[in-house]
Amino acid sequence: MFTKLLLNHYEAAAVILSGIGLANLLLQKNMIKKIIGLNIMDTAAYLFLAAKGWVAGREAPILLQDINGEWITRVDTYVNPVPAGLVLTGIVVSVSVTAVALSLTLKLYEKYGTLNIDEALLAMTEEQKIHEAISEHANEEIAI
Amino acid sequence: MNLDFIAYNTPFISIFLMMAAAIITPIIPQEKRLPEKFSCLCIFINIILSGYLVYFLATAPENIGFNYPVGHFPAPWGNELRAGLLEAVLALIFCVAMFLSVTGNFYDTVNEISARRRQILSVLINLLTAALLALTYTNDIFTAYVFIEINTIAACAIVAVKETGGTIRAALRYMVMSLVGSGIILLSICLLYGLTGHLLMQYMRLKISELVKTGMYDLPLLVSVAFMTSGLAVKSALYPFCFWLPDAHGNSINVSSAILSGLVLKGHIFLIIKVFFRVFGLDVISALRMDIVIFILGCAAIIMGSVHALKQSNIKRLIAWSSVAQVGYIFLGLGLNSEIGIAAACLHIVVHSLIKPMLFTSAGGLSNMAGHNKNLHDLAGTFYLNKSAGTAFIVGACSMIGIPAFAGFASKFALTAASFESNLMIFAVAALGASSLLNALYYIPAVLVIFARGKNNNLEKIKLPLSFHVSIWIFIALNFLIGLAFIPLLNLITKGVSVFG
Amino acid sequence: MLRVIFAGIFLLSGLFILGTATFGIFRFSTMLNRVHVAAKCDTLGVLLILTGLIIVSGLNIFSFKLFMVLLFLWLSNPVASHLTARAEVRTNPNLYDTCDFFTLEELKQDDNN
Amino acid sequence: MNDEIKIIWLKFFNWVMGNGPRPENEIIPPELPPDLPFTRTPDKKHSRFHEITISERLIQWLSLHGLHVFANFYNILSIIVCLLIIALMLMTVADLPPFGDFHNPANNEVVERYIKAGARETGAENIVAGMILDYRAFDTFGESAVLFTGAITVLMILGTSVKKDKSELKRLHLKTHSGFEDRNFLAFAPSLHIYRDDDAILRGVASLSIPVIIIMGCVVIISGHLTPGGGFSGGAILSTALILCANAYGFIKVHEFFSERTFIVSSSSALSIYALAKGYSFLTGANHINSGIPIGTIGDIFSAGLILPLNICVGIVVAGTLYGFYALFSEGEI
Repeated sequence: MFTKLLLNHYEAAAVILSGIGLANLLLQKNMIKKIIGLNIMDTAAYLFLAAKGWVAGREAPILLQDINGEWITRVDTYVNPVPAGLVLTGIVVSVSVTAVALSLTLKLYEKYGTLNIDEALLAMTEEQKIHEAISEHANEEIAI
Repeated sequence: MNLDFIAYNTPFISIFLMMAAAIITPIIPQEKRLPEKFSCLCIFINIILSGYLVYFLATAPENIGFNYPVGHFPAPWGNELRAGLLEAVLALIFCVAMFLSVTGNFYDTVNEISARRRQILSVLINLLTAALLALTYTNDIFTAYVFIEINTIAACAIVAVKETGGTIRAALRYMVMSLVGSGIILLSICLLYGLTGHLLMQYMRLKISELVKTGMYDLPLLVSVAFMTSGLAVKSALYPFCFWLPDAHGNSINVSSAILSGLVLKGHIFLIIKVFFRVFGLDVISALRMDIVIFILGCAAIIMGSVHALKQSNIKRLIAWSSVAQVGYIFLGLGLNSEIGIAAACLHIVVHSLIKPMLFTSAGGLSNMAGHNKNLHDLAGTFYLNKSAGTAFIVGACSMIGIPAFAGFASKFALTAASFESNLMIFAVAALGASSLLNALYYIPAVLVIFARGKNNNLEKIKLPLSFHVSIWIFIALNFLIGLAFIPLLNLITKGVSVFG
Repeated sequence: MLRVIFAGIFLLSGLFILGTATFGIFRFSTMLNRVHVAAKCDTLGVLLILTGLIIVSGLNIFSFKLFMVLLFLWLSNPVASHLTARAEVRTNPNLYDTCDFFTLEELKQDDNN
Repeated sequence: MNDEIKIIWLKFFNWVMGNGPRPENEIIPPELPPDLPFTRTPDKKHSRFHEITISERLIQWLSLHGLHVFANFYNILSIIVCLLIIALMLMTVADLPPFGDFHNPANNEVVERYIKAGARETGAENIVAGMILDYRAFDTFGESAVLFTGAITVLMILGTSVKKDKSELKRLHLKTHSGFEDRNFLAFAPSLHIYRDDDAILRGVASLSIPVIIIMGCVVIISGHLTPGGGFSGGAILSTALILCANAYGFIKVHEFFSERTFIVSSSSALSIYALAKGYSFLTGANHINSGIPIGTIGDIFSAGLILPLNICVGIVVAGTLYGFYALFSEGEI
């Protein structure tokens, strides 16, 4: 197994990276660090895909010309172009997802002054209690 | 198979129409609520198109469905959509439920959010519809990933559309959970691409069945199917991963709750069905023992969702927890791992995506009478103030409990019938029975509360617009239609499932 | 051969300087010290490494591109460090605990004296 | 039980030592509220002879340490889960087809067709551009829609909210950064324009580099079908020019030519053109009609059919969106 892992070292690195991202996501309390963890996970997936696309001894998939100016379209010249396309798509997806998550985090910070989602919950329940107390008070006044 | 132009192009046109509508909506002027009307119009056109497709496929002599190449290049090279009877029925139901929940909560959004946000909300609703239709029709797993992401972002956005601390926190939690799910799905897609070299479902399946025959790559296949399932299960709120759901669905405005509970979850669940059926094949799934895991989780979801719902005092959170239980039913049907079980699960998808928006809409109507108060005991006596919402709530509750002649009975009946053919019959029937009892335990008090006269006699009747009443009554009519005549629908779905693979 | 040796010397010294910079970034405690280290050593290290690469490749379009990269980095790197330091000075409330601070007027007074 | 023994022991001790009958350390019971009715017996918990049961001890202990214990437990559990997942994935990876081998299942007839016939069928010298904008264009259309969704969501969350005044923000900031001095009071409001405008170094460099960046971005977009690059990367480069401009000359300067209205109109219209062009191509392709779009000769700027206009549309959208993200995050408005 170890020799096979050495052979697939790019994929192994990607897998370990994604595990690190997941651990970050589970252990960090700060939302921004959590989002960084998510990005590490995504990036690991792209590394995995890029490693899947590489073929030993071949060129990047942009057409080359031979000496006579003819386009070379032999299969054994270029690496697999599909993962490159998928990674491109994935990067754009991850950019927009990160932006949305960060904007929500910013709003949370503006509301509660904290980046920790549990502290925000505490602040929220306190706020609710105060609100309820005020409304109860108002009800009593009406009853009187 | 002979196809006419409209039926053949319906899958693409319906997705494309919603995407184009979403792109154009930001530059439509905001006066007279034009953006919302425009998006309603587009969804209505989609209803007509999908209805025509269902009619066409149901009456065609050999209804095996068709593949639709998107672009100039045929299957293994380009993207592809697939439309069969099952996809067409689900697309029709999704469009109908979307249309009714948007029109039914038309009045509510005006009170809750600003005009600028309403415009963006209609963009997001268009995008959600497009993503749902794409998830329903797609035949390419990477396209599915892209549209899952659209679905996720738009769903989080419509949670956060009303700006309070609670909604933002709920949206953030939902976002993080969904993003974990997407990351896992992406890893699984990478693994599958590495093993098969294809992204289109039928080619993947050919390759995977070859791999299973040779016995190579057993562990990678197991890991990829487990990752795919758990990623989609996080997004569709299967029991242990469902704790984001009540916050997200309970805090947001009515239209968001209705759409999220009724439709967004279903898109992801249908994708799981698609992956099981079209990418792996049911025999591979049962060889990898995924079905039993899903069955157990489904049973747990049914029981635990109901138990959590018992503790709630907020009516929207109660309905949200009941969604968790209902998702459990669908996974139970899926875990039976037979065509008839999956047909029953699909029937439950149909039933639930009609009932849940109805319940949320009616709950919104009732709480509107009690001064936007969503606490259960504050709703006392609201039935007399808003009779159509009250009726809809009772119908929905009866349906959830599974009383005959209501729609919920149809799917429970089908699930029970399907479980008789499986060796897991005892567990399935026990879970179904227990959950019916629990459903009754938390829905009947809620129904009794809205009848209770007394405490809230000083409430004033608020007149709700016609659109609310019309859509509520259409919901009720559809509910009875399915409940009384579910055999043809079940036949249609069974036919669809038999040609799905 | 001579070219390879020259290039090797340049590359190695560039790597040494970058390594020192990395060490310094971790070693120094305050933000301004770190910015100082990063800015100076990045500029010099990049210069040495790119010069080494230009020597390896000889005079062609590729070395011209490398030269452009060098130009761009020299333009942007100091500005980036400047802005980072500036942001630090403006936003850190505890800055006065760790370093001496002169305003422009005080400096002028010093010159006059 | 403990208290009882202690009290008896103290009494005995005091009696032996001759200190009088009442021990000093006797636990005095808390005074009962005077208005309690006669019938109600005092709560057992407040009695001085009350023995703390194990369950009460557990509850007390949990209320003191429970959160901490739960956090520790959660951390350990999540580390174990992560390690297990990594181990499982490493085993999976060891089973996968070897890295870089051309016999891998991924290198199949699909890739063969993309490489062999890609240039002939799409006209693009860059095989990846031909693949994502012609063979698998539906994915890329979805991807642009994801970007659009993200942009519109961020615009909704940050751009259309009820504005809090800056003093509120300052209060929050002060709460988190206590010990702040008055001397650089204005400085920590990073969203004030005052300090952005006076930086001569940044302005000088910006005036030098912005034209170069814009030219570079346009080249990357326009030659997307010939060289690595394309709409997304070129748009990102263009957006850096906008961001640099906003930083050096202030957001108000950028706002003169790029307002929220411009942003929405430009991205909506660019995406509509994209959608129309691609929709035409998809429909004709699915119905087996010749679309009539010329492919041109490989290697020219004006070649590869729809790829060049699509790249330009995507470039406009990406440039606007990324600048929009930056402006919304730092200013709360475009």
